Amino acid sequence: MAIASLFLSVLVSQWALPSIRAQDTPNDGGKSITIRWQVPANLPVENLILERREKSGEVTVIASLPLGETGFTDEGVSDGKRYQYRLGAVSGADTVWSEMSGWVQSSPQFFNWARVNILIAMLVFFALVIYFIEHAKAGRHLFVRRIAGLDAVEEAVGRATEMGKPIVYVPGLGSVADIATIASLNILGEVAKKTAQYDSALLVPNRDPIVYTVAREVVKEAYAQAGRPDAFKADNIFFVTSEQFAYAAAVDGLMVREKPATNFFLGTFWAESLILAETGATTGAIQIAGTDSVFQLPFFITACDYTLIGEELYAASAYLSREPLLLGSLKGQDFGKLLIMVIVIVGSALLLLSKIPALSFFQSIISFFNVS
Amino acid sequence: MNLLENLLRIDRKIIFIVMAVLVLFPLLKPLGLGVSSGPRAKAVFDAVDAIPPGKTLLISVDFDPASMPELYPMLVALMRHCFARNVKVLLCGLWITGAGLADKAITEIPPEYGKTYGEDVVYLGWKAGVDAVILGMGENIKNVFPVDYYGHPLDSLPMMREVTRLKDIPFMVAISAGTPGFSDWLLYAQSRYGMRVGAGVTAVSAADAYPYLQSGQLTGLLAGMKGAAEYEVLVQKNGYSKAYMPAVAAMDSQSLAHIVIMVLVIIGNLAFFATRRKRR
Amino acid sequence: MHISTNIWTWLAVILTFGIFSFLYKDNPFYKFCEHLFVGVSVGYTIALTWYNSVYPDLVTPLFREGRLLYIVPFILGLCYFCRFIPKVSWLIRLPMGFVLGWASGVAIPAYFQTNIIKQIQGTLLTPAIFAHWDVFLWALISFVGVICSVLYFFFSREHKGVLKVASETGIIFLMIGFGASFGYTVMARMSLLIGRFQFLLRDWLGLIK
Amino acid sequence: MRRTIPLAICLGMGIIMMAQFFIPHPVSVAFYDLTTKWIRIVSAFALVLGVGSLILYHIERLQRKRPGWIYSIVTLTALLITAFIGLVWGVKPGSPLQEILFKNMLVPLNASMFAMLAFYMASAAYRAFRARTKEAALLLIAAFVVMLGMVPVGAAIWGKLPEVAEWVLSVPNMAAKRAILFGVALGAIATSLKVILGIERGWLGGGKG
Repeated sequence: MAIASLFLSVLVSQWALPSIRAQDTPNDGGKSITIRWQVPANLPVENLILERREKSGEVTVIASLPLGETGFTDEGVSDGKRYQYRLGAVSGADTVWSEMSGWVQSSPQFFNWARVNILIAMLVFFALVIYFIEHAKAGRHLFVRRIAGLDAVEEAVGRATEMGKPIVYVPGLGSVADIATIASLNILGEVAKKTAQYDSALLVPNRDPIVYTVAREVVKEAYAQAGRPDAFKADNIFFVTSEQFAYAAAVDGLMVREKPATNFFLGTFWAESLILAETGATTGAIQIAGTDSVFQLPFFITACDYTLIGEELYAASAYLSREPLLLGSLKGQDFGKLLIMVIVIVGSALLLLSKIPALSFFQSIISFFNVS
Repeated sequence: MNLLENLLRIDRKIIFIVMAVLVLFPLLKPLGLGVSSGPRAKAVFDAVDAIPPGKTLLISVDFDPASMPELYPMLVALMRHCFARNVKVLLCGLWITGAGLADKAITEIPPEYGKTYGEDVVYLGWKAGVDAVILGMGENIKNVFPVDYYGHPLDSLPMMREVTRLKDIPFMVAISAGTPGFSDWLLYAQSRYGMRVGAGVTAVSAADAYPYLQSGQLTGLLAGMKGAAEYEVLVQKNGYSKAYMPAVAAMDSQSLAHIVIMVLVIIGNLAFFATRRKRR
Repeated sequence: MHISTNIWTWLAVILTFGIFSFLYKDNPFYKFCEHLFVGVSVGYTIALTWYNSVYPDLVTPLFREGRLLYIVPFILGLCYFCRFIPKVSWLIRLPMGFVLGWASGVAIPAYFQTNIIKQIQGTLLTPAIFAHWDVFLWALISFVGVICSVLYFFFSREHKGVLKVASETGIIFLMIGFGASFGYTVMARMSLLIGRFQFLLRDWLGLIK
Repeated sequence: MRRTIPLAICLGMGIIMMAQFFIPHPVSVAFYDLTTKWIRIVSAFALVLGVGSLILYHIERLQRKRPGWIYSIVTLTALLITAFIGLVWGVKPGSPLQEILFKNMLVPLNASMFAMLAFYMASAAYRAFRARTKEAALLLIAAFVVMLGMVPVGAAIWGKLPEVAEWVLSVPNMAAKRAILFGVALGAIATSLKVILGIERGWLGGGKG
């Protein structure tokens, strides 16, 4: 028996043996072992079979695979038991076996290292947002540039007061849970202060009962701050209906009847934005729109004189209200964007440099952004 | 120049009538303008074509009656493509209004290819809780859908024996009219379970899908009725179906409607600039 | 041409014209259809939620199989009813806190993974761009486009000097992006109208296949 | 007490679920499975909020005889009848809920509501979409290119047009949409973080006190 195996091993040694390596599958919940192997090119092989041996000596063939495969994940194992693997290169009747792999044991991990890039990104961005919110709460000055849209708002209100015509302010169709609605109500306060000074009519039709009550308080407060509490007319701020298209039709009727000099559409909008903007445009009024509803922006941009695009609406309300929560998260997001830009620029530069053989190790940067 | 001025004051209802006539006419008398094909629809077709017979294509039916004209033909064309190649089809849904539409497809399409429910096609039904549903299906479909839409326990369906979780499914197409939709399948199914995702979307959100195509997250895109028509043509050209193609038939009206919109915008702007120059 | 004899199809046709009557002007027929729509859709949601969620996910495990652990979500869910009982209406915050906390906790990592890190990877320029002149040019234009468009939404510094040039380039990309969405939205709206006409011509009047 | 407990639940769930994302251990996966089942139950109950406030709104409009109160009767009866039919005769295909209420009422009403927009698109195209600013002009040009690229007529005008439209979509449009994606993702993450940490307490306002 010994001679035969000696003879076989001599014969086999001319052909290099397939090499095999088994390890506990990383970053997983256990019960899984990953096996990798290389089959030497000169070895005649039709297909591969993978054998598993347990401590008790029991041997089972767990997989037969086509030639091209270079790995297999064995998920039929239980944690805590030890296993050995070997790969057989089958061609015709005989099989060339690889060395037996070392003993390996599967176990669950407590941290998924493949997601460490997400953890870093999370911690960095959290630090930014919290830092700026605390900064704002402590009352320290946080610079936010004046949005060009605010000049357009001022101009439009000035035009209405000169012509002595009313202003229609639509705070959007969203609820108080929408950030855009809150931003719109902040800007409404600012517009109301101006109409209070020049005593021109400010009409605010609402679609959401809660937004209606908040809007009325905002305007009343603004008139008081402008020193004209008497000029405040409560019934200029009114609830119309909660049905989307009925609301749009009612506001259209209002714009055609009152012939306002300026229309404001600031807040959350859906498909009815088209109906509002079109009728407003045909009455010849100056129209200022602003929404984070990306789908409606194309219509507002072409139908209105000025449009606050997405986050510009938030920036405008943060600029006006100086409210710490708004300012803090706006600044945090600003620096988050800056960080992304720096990563993209520096990352690209290094990756392009990796074309130079000496610096080719930079190529691994791209894999840092893999997600699994 | 008062011609342009009263051009501007045309009553809205006249434009409505012009629109209605131009859309209705080609439906009655097809003009046969045909459909130009693009790379994005071909990418979805090739991915479905690559699914080996016996394996399963997952389709998430996340749309409603309003978006049926654009998205329902996609569902039908995808099912015909699979059945013609003996690929099994598994339907599920994140939209409550998708339930009735998936059921309509299940009753109409499988009989065309002699496919039986439970062996070649299963509809799991609709479930609330978007991320919970997708992540639950990743671990074990039975956790989320103990019974299918028709009340059969999953174990009683032969097809569901070898499809227990998302990893057993080589490719999926999320047909979505908004949120929840394909972005949720990317957010939860792809990032956690490595699911290969194609998308069929209404034209409104088609342009927003391009960042996901470029980053390789999305494998192909069917964009609106044109995407549906392109897929119908691909399925027919490859001999997988000879059935009537509703999306292709409607593309004539689309073409006319597009031309009308462009002409209206041009005239509107000419009149606008003419009167503005006069007023200055 | 054979007009449908199914009264339900006729009902669908009447409702379709009811909604379209809004094009002429807002009228009682339209108001009736719109309110009917709100009522039917909410009623439909109630029935489907019971049969597809509440019954199989809660009633079966808790009451039929007696798995008592399901009492916790059951009680949390019941708290939503307190919204309409003034004295204890604050209890609604318990399920809301549970759902909001869970959803935010699940969303944050997923957002980073899919919308930020993966998109950064997609934006990075790799040596692969040198493969062909147009691959190189388009990659460069996209790269500049992403950076300038993001800088347009940068609010912490006045848009002067380099930042002004960047944001003016950014707005060009944004406008092209909105133009693309505009084009597709036209097709979307038309598809819906074509769908309605197909219903009227085929299912109602039987004029087309 | 009425605020700290919900905030504590929200904070706890948020942090646990964020941590769970990074822990592949079976215990963490089992916890995840359990909470996803609970969330599905609780979010099904949340429907109570939407339906409850809708019913209250219409009942109040009925009692106060506000303008259009008769239409509230339509909504309320439609809601009750649909829910009743759905709950009694089931939601399975072929049930009256699906065959009549869904197929012949919900579908035509929903589809017609959106189909109507195609008409408004046409009138707005004529009366409102103006190249009044540089940006709006650029938007309209991009829209024209994309629209022509989609319909065979475009290819007839110039063979390369579909390719140009595809380029507009996959280069400038992609860059702009990716920039918007970054902004929206950071905004959503910041908001979710503020909710978890109890900085953003708007949702607490749901109940009294």
